[in-house]
Amino acid sequence: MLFLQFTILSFVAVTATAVVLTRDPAKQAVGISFYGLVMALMFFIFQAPDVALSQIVIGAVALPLMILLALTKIRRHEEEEQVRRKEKKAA
Amino acid sequence: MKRSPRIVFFLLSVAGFAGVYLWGLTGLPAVGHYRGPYGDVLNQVATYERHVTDVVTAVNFDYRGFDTLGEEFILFMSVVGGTVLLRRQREEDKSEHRDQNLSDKSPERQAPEPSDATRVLTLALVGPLVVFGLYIVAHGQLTPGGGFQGGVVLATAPLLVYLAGDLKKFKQITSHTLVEIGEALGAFGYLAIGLAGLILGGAYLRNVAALGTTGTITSGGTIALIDLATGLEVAAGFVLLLYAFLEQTLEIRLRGGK
Amino acid sequence: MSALAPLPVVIPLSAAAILSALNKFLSRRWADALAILPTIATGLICGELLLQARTQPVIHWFGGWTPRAGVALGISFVIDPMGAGAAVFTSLLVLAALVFSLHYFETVGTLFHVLMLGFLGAMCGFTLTGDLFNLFVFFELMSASAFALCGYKVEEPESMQGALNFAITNTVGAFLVLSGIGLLYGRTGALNMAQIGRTLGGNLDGLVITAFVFIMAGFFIKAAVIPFHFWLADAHAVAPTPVCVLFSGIMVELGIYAVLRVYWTIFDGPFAAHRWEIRGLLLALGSITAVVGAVMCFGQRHIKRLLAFSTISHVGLLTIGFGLLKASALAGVALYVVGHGMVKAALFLVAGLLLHRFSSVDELELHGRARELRVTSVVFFAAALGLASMPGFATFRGESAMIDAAGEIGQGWVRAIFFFSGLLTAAAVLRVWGRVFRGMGKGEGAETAGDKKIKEDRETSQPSHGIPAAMFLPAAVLVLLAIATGLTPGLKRAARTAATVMQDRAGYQARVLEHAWVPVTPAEEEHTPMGKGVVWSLATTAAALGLAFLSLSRYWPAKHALVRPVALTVRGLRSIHSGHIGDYVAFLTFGVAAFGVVLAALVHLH
Amino acid sequence: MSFFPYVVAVWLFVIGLYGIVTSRNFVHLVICLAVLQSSTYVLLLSIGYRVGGTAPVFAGVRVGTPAVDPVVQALMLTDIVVEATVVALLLALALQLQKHTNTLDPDKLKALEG
Repeated sequence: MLFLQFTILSFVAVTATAVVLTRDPAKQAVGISFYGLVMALMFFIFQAPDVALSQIVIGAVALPLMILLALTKIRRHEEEEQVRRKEKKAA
Repeated sequence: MKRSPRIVFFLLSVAGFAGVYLWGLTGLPAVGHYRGPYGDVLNQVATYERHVTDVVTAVNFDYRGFDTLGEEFILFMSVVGGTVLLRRQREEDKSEHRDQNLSDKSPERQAPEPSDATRVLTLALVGPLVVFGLYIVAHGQLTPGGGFQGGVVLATAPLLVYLAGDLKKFKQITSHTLVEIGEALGAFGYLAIGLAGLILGGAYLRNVAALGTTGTITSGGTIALIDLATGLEVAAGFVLLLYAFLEQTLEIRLRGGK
Repeated sequence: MSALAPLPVVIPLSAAAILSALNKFLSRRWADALAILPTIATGLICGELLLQARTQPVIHWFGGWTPRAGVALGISFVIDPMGAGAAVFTSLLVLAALVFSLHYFETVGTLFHVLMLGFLGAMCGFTLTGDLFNLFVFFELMSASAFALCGYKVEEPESMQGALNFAITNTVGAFLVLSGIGLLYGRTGALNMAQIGRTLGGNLDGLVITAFVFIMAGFFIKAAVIPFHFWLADAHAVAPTPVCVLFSGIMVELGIYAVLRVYWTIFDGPFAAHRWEIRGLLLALGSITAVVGAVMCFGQRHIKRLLAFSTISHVGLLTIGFGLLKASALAGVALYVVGHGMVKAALFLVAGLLLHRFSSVDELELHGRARELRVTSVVFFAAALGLASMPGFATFRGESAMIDAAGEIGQGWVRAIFFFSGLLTAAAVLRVWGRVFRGMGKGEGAETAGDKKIKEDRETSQPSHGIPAAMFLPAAVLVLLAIATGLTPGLKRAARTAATVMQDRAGYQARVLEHAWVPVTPAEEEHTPMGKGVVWSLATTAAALGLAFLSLSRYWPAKHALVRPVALTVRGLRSIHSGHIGDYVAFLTFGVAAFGVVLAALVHLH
Repeated sequence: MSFFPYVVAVWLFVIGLYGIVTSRNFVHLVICLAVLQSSTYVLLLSIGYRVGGTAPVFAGVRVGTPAVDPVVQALMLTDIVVEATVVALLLALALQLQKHTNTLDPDKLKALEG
């Protein structure tokens, strides 16, 4: 048990660092989803099943979803902007 | 500040910050040696006093139920805030009009058509998901879970419909006005249950319902009721929140500059 | 147990839920009514609670879970005169903001009202609660509504950036507070403030110091004390006017309120032997904040941003008042908050009027354009005098109480800080008055103020030539109220009683944990000679007027060799306010670290 | 083991702050803020933990069995909701910012200087 706790905590720290150091938000969204799962596992190991359940539905599903949706919108807007710029150049 | 001086300044500061924080933490009991008394007292009395088996739910919806009321409204205000911040603006409304002439099938408006297998599979998952969500909501006072967790699960069900590519159905089941009313009803329900306690019992959120038999689905008195109200609020709230983001990606298309 | 106690939170939140459900079906007028009536009701109930609390603080245990053997099982509202007074004042300002916005935002339905009501409920809960985690919850509820309100004008990119800066710094602050709460909970196993205070007793160690630093820093971010203040000017510059009224008038001050509440219920015990260090730190922080805020204020030309920096300066004065750690100074803080909140709200409302009428809040652009607004001009001028703490305003009473308290403990030098802050902030506002309402000085193209210009769009749907009464009245009434509270006899005494109750830790604990009846002893009548204070205050006002006129005249030495160092300093200060979130968070980290290290060193040396 | 979880909590706070300060993209920054918040989860979780304690759910377990603290778990539930809502609001703000300025890089925004 002790070993398990130690491992999961180290894993949390490493995953968090990786998420922060990933500079591409699209990859980060996947990272934060995975991080959410790791956190949920940690809650479970530390006898907090209620929190683990919340963390799974929020941290691993709802949050990454919102981030992905926002990113989709942002990317689309960027593409449009580029098209517009090209059109302007052409004209 | 320029980038590199900022980072140097920050690194120096954060070293001090970490030092102060670690110094403070040395004053805590070693991990694994929680000393109480708050949690221990509640672990002892909650089951007898409130006929629930999940003490966390009892803390959430009764002993510290007022916190959770505040928490519900944090969600509520964020949903309102998200709707306000992502609202359509004037120029977008205009482009929307123009867009309506285009068919829904125009490639830029829709994600690639999902295959039939994906569609069937995702739609088949909706049913179990809803049942699962309701189960989690209803058993909040007995086992881990409750209105909050179940509510989020329920909120993801309409998303599956969307993923299956059924945009029309998705819009039908997420009638904006109805979901909004549902959310408000859930939030108001919580407040009203509290008021019932104030009027009938003299203290806000005091239990005024029959406690029932410990271990059954109707046990817990107001806890079960608040649980349901929370489930409604959270499910509707997250649908609205996700919908606000979805709407941004789906429909609002800036066509300025032409 | 009073059945009224939960209502200041329940009424606004219920109204918010109902309004949001009926969002699509209500006409605008009904929505206004459904927002304004609950606000009035909330104010009245808070007033009744204030009356009840004068003899004995009102305590309400949610769920009926009264403490057992000194262990609090549930959450309590502990309503003492100070908290109830803050809640009354909050309702008043929200009412003013709602009346002002009757002509606002014609297009967006009722969601603005929903957010305002949520904000009101959150602030009331924040002032009344006796539970540390509950305080955090209402802090977050306040933030959630405030972030959305701040970014309300989504068409303006500045607005989004300002709201982002505000939201990010304040969220980091919230996590600092939560970490501090965690530390205290790990030590005491309690979340009720009375119980935490009792369990901690007088023990001081690293954990208590760290928890103190985290919680203080977190709330100082909300209160915009330097170096945590950066978000405030950005947020004020971009938020809609009615929201600015609430931000400057009460939300920022609630940061100070929280610090006071937590200090006097929890940390006063452990730090009892180290008051000297706490005092030194707080006086230093407050003085820096007051001076820098005042200097920055004088250098602005965007009127809302100018008023925002003035708020920072005045928060510095409030921090000084807190740092004196005396009941009479605390009473001064309360009076000053009321007076300042009213005149500052009035100033923001007039700025909103200018925006409504002339589509600009830029001092130079507006040069001479508001000449025909005679009555508005009088209101603005009077509010500016209130900002200078002229005798007759509540600000004067608050200021003189704080300065007298400082003199009693040999810290008379703080008078200089008060003078400086009052001088520069009032002069800046009077300069705006002279330029905009009287057409003095030069207009666009002049180089007197900074070269900064933030575009701001109109907030109302159509330009109008008259000024609607609903937009003008709140400002006028608030200024009159600031004078009325400045002249009402007995108010100072009531404030001192409230301050004594707030500082009485043993009484607080007995009332909350043992349900003991500890009657409030009213403060004695006090006869302090007013002469010196009045003279000083009149001198400040006169000097502010002089400085304002000088800055508008052609004798203003903008390029003289002697002022070059001053100009350089100001430019340095301005360059720190970069609008860059990375800078802000770096300074925030620095602030927490420095606060912690310095306090730890001082405590150890002593 | 007795101190390690606390160190992890400090690390998460520090790395989150680092991400925020050095961020070149507001979406990235928001995610870093979420990481920073997880520091408070780890702190609260380790404060309420008890070696050998069961979860505070007494279905099939006798009342009186040593259990971990239910209060911190309730606090964490609140905390998680706060996380979700704050992230939602910040993302909405960032989205609108990008719409008008075509950038999400704090280094490229100059509107609020001075």
